[in-house]
Amino acid sequence: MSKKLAAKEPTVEQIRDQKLYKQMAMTDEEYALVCKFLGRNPNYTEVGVFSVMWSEHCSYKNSKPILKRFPIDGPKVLVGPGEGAGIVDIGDGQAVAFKIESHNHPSAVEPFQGAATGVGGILRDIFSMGARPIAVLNSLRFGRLENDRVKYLFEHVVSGIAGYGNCIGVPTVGGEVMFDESYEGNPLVNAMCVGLINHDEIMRGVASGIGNPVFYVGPETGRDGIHGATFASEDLTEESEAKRSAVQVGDPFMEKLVMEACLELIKSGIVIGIQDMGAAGLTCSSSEMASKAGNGMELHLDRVPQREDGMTAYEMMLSESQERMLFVVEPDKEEQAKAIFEKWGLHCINVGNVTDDGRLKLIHHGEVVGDMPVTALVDECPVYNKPSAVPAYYTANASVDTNAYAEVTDLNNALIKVLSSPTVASKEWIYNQYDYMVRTATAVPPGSDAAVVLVDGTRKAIAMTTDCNGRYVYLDPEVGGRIAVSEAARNIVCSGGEPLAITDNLNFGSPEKPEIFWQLEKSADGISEACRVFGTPVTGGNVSLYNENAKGAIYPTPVIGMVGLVADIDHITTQQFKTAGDQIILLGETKAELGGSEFQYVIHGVTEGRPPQIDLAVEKALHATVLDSIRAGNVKSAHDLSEGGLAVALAESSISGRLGAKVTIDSALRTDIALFSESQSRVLLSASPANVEAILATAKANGIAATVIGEVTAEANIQVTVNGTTAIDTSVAALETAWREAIPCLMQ
Amino acid sequence: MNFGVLVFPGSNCDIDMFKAVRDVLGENVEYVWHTETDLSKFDCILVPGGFSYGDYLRCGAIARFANVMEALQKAAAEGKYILGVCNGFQVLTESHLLPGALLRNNNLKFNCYQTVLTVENNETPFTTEYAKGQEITIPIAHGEGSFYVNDEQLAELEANKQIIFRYKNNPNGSVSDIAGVSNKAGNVVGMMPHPERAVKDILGSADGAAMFKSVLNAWREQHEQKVSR
Amino acid sequence: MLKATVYVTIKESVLDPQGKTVQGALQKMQFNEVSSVRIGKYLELELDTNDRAAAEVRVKEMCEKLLANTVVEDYRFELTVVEEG
Amino acid sequence: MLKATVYVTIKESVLDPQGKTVQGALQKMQFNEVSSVRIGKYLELELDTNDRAAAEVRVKEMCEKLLANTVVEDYRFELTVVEEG
Ligand SMILES: Nc1ncnc2c1ncn2[C@@H]1O[C@H](COP(=O)(O)OP(=O)(O)O)[C@@H](O)[C@H]1O
Ligand SMILES: [Mg+2]
Repeated sequence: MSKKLAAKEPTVEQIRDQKLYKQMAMTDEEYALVCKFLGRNPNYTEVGVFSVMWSEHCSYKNSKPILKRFPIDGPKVLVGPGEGAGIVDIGDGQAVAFKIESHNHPSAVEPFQGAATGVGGILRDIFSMGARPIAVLNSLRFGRLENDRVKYLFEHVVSGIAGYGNCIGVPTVGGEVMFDESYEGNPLVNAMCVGLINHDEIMRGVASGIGNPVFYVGPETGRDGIHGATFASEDLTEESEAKRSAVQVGDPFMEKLVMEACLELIKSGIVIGIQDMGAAGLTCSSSEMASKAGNGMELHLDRVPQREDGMTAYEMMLSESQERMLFVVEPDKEEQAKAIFEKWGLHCINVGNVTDDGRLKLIHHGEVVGDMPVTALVDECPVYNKPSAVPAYYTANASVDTNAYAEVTDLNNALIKVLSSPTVASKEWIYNQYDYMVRTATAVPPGSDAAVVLVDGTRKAIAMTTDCNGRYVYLDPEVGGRIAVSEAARNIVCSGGEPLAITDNLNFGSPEKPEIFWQLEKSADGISEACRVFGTPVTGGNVSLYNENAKGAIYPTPVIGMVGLVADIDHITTQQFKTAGDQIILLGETKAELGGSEFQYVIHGVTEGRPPQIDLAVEKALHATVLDSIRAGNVKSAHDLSEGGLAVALAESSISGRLGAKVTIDSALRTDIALFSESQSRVLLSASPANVEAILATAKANGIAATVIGEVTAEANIQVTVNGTTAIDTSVAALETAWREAIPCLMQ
Repeated sequence: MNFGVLVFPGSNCDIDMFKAVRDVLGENVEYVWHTETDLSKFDCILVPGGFSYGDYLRCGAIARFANVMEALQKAAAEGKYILGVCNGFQVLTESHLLPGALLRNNNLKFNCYQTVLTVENNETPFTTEYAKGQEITIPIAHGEGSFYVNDEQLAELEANKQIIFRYKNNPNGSVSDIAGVSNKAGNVVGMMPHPERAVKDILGSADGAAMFKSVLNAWREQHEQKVSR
Repeated sequence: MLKATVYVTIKESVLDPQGKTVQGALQKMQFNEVSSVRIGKYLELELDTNDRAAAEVRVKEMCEKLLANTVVEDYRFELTVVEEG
Repeated sequence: MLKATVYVTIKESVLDPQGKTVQGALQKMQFNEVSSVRIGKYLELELDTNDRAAAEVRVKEMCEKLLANTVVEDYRFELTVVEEG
């Protein structure tokens, strides 16, 4: 090794004797295993490379057993888990590529850049498959918005997402956000990207063709985010505040150039393999590309563009500088590739070549500074089956009777309170900062259920949504997992789409804790069951563990990102009431289910008991009812019932439709429960009187309860009568103010 | 009629402009890369929105020095029809083809939503299909769209009928609610709202289509005159 | 080698919402002594030259052409000598 | 009365995409002598106080809490006396 490096870095012996590998979150067993694979003790660079490749973030060593449970096959799946993104057929030789990714820990330290680079990363996953990104969604969780640090995080996360997405010109069309003390100090920032691609243009991250050159394109490599990958796999502690090297800065302008150039390169048909440098940068992309082709790779680090002087091999291999890509072409195509990048003001640099010895070989200052078997890096990381145990809180919750709460009688006031809870309130403050219209294909912008994006030159459209209620998952991970997938699918069908497949982002606490691992297992089971019943396989996802703060683990939050196909733009439906005189139909049954509800949290100040129960067969029949009715042209508006139940759904459809509603229901339940219960598998439809019979018949045929509960009124009041007595009677204006002003007021 | 859509590194509403011309008019439309030096084949040049050069330093400041801008100056002088939208408007003010400057929104945030505009001048090549005083719905999507001119310049704009659109509810602190202006001659128009995003009901509004129809008509009239001579 | 430090500020006559907002925020944080805030850009340019006179001219040109929009912004700059590293 | 002039710059190790892009533009405009550009913020605060020592403490606090994002930015400031008027 050259003096320069040797002087800087601990020696092989120091690493071994002082167990320095532990500072890189590598255990004694893992270190021993590395020595076995190498047949010697690793040097500093090699320990670094192994430590990031064997981090949870890259190796899924703790979550592999969980991910095995997911159904991943389906007739429409063209690319499943394992690649940059999943790809699903939408007919006519076209497909959608989509994936979700978390940037929770970086965002906790530097919210603007953390969120921005999160968006940048997921965009690269999509266009490195050869797909043109057409939309971004974001799923966010924060502590209570009254808290000043939370305000700071919220403000800067949103502007970080806006700053990146708006600049690169991909519309941010939807998402979700929930506020609960459980996420204090450990916000969740998940970004999902959806892209369009033709079947014959699908790319993979493979380094095949012995001797082929390997190219690096993008900005210079700096010391950014070194150890970012390991960092993301550790608890968030005071020190992580100090680990500021983990902060990467995004350059959306650069990414726009890289994206256009790469898509042009891929279209030219000369690319053999291409992958972005995401977590663990050059290390992960090079070893994975080699491994997928069963080959090796030789990298000449002196050729790697460097932003700072005297960068070591270790730093170059672990840097997470953004907007960089690695690709392989045949030797004689080199000039053609160079020309394409020149056009975009970029230079691609030959940094190495594909080898046949199955090893990742690193050469720096004329010396071999790293030589490791690719399979060991990518496939041989030990997999841990963590112990799992039923948490005490779960057992205790069995005896909680959520019907025993004192009855709330001032329901006008209760509705105002729930509508002004930031979780339920209007999200305009967020999405008005996002360009959700660029590319002029957004048919349903934020503000309804699922967003809908048109497919240019066809009558098709793509519906997309992200959903997860962490409170439900906390109270019962298996049921909560089922509900997360069900709500996503419900949002898709309410917008006129047929659910196709999902991507998931498992945000959990530390898997070292048996109770947390139990949450992981159970919610994965719930998600899997729902996916099987709906025929929506898991095509990829992301795992973010160790989401903890001083008070403990966050609510288990397996965010579901789902895409659906709208067969014809005439099927596109929104939640707004459309015409006075239309009849309001409630699909589904309302039970006494306040556990984990927004009403319980806002009015009673607790999250306890069991969450709403769900019968997946009924849920599926509900989807059929809604979709058949929409396709038959019988539906004016559709809105799924979620947080806040029937009362909130009525308010949302009235406010957004600038109309009122006169509703009469008979119920065996207590009035406050009847209006705010969050029973699943319910949807609110409106239809012109002439079409009501047809809808009721469709519901009957599918075995779904359907009741005409009232009508849309011109005068903007909401009047709800339960069992003969007026429960809610208020102007829509009053509700709208509470709903619209809630977040802006808190953010001033 | 031939439309050219300028493309700078970082432009991202170029496709939107392209599709608007294609779908509304079905006339010939081409992308023009920022290195191009000859715009003579185009009758109308569209400077699209986006984040040219990342909007670093100031929006439109760097794009102004692209090679194609000399040709654009020439085209403007020849009286060709030129429309700059959002970042395109910023490029045109930075290069002094249009008066004023665009500053940070007064709420310091990027604002994206539908706005109502009043048509102040329906005699430019881009607005003849509107009635004077007509209210139209066109979306905005910008962080630096607060139009600024000083009092004298404002008086001048008023006097020359260079104020083309005003916001009904000022979203960004623009002087005198100005949303769009033209040069003295009227052949160069710039605006922050996005007419190219409002050409179909399914996109939320179709009120922007008239701008494209207007310029086609303007060109036809001019053309027929030429022919008849 | 020379370093040019360029200050670009919004003209007095043009109101500066960012400055106002920051002042408001400071007030809210009980920094009541802050009676006004103006915010500008601060640019550091490294110049491969030791010819001050020439640099003066060149940097002025850079400011006029690109670094400042003189319609709404004022600028000033200083040149300092930096030792080669 | 005192004036605080605050300079906020991006940390050396942290990427400055804006500076890089501006440098590229200057090069294209034939200002080839410009070897690097870093862009930061420049703030002028008017303070209703004449107590320098106190001001030192307060302004530092303002920088830490609001004016600079110390995760990615460095700051420094100067205090100067301004004549009332
Ligand atoms: N972080 C966000 N970014 C963009 N849009 C959002 C965000 N949060 C919520 N929205 C939008 O606000 C609307 C309401 O959100 P939500 O109440 O979560 O809908 P639902 O309960 O039907 O899933 C949806 O259109 C959603 O896309
Ligand atoms: Mg919904």
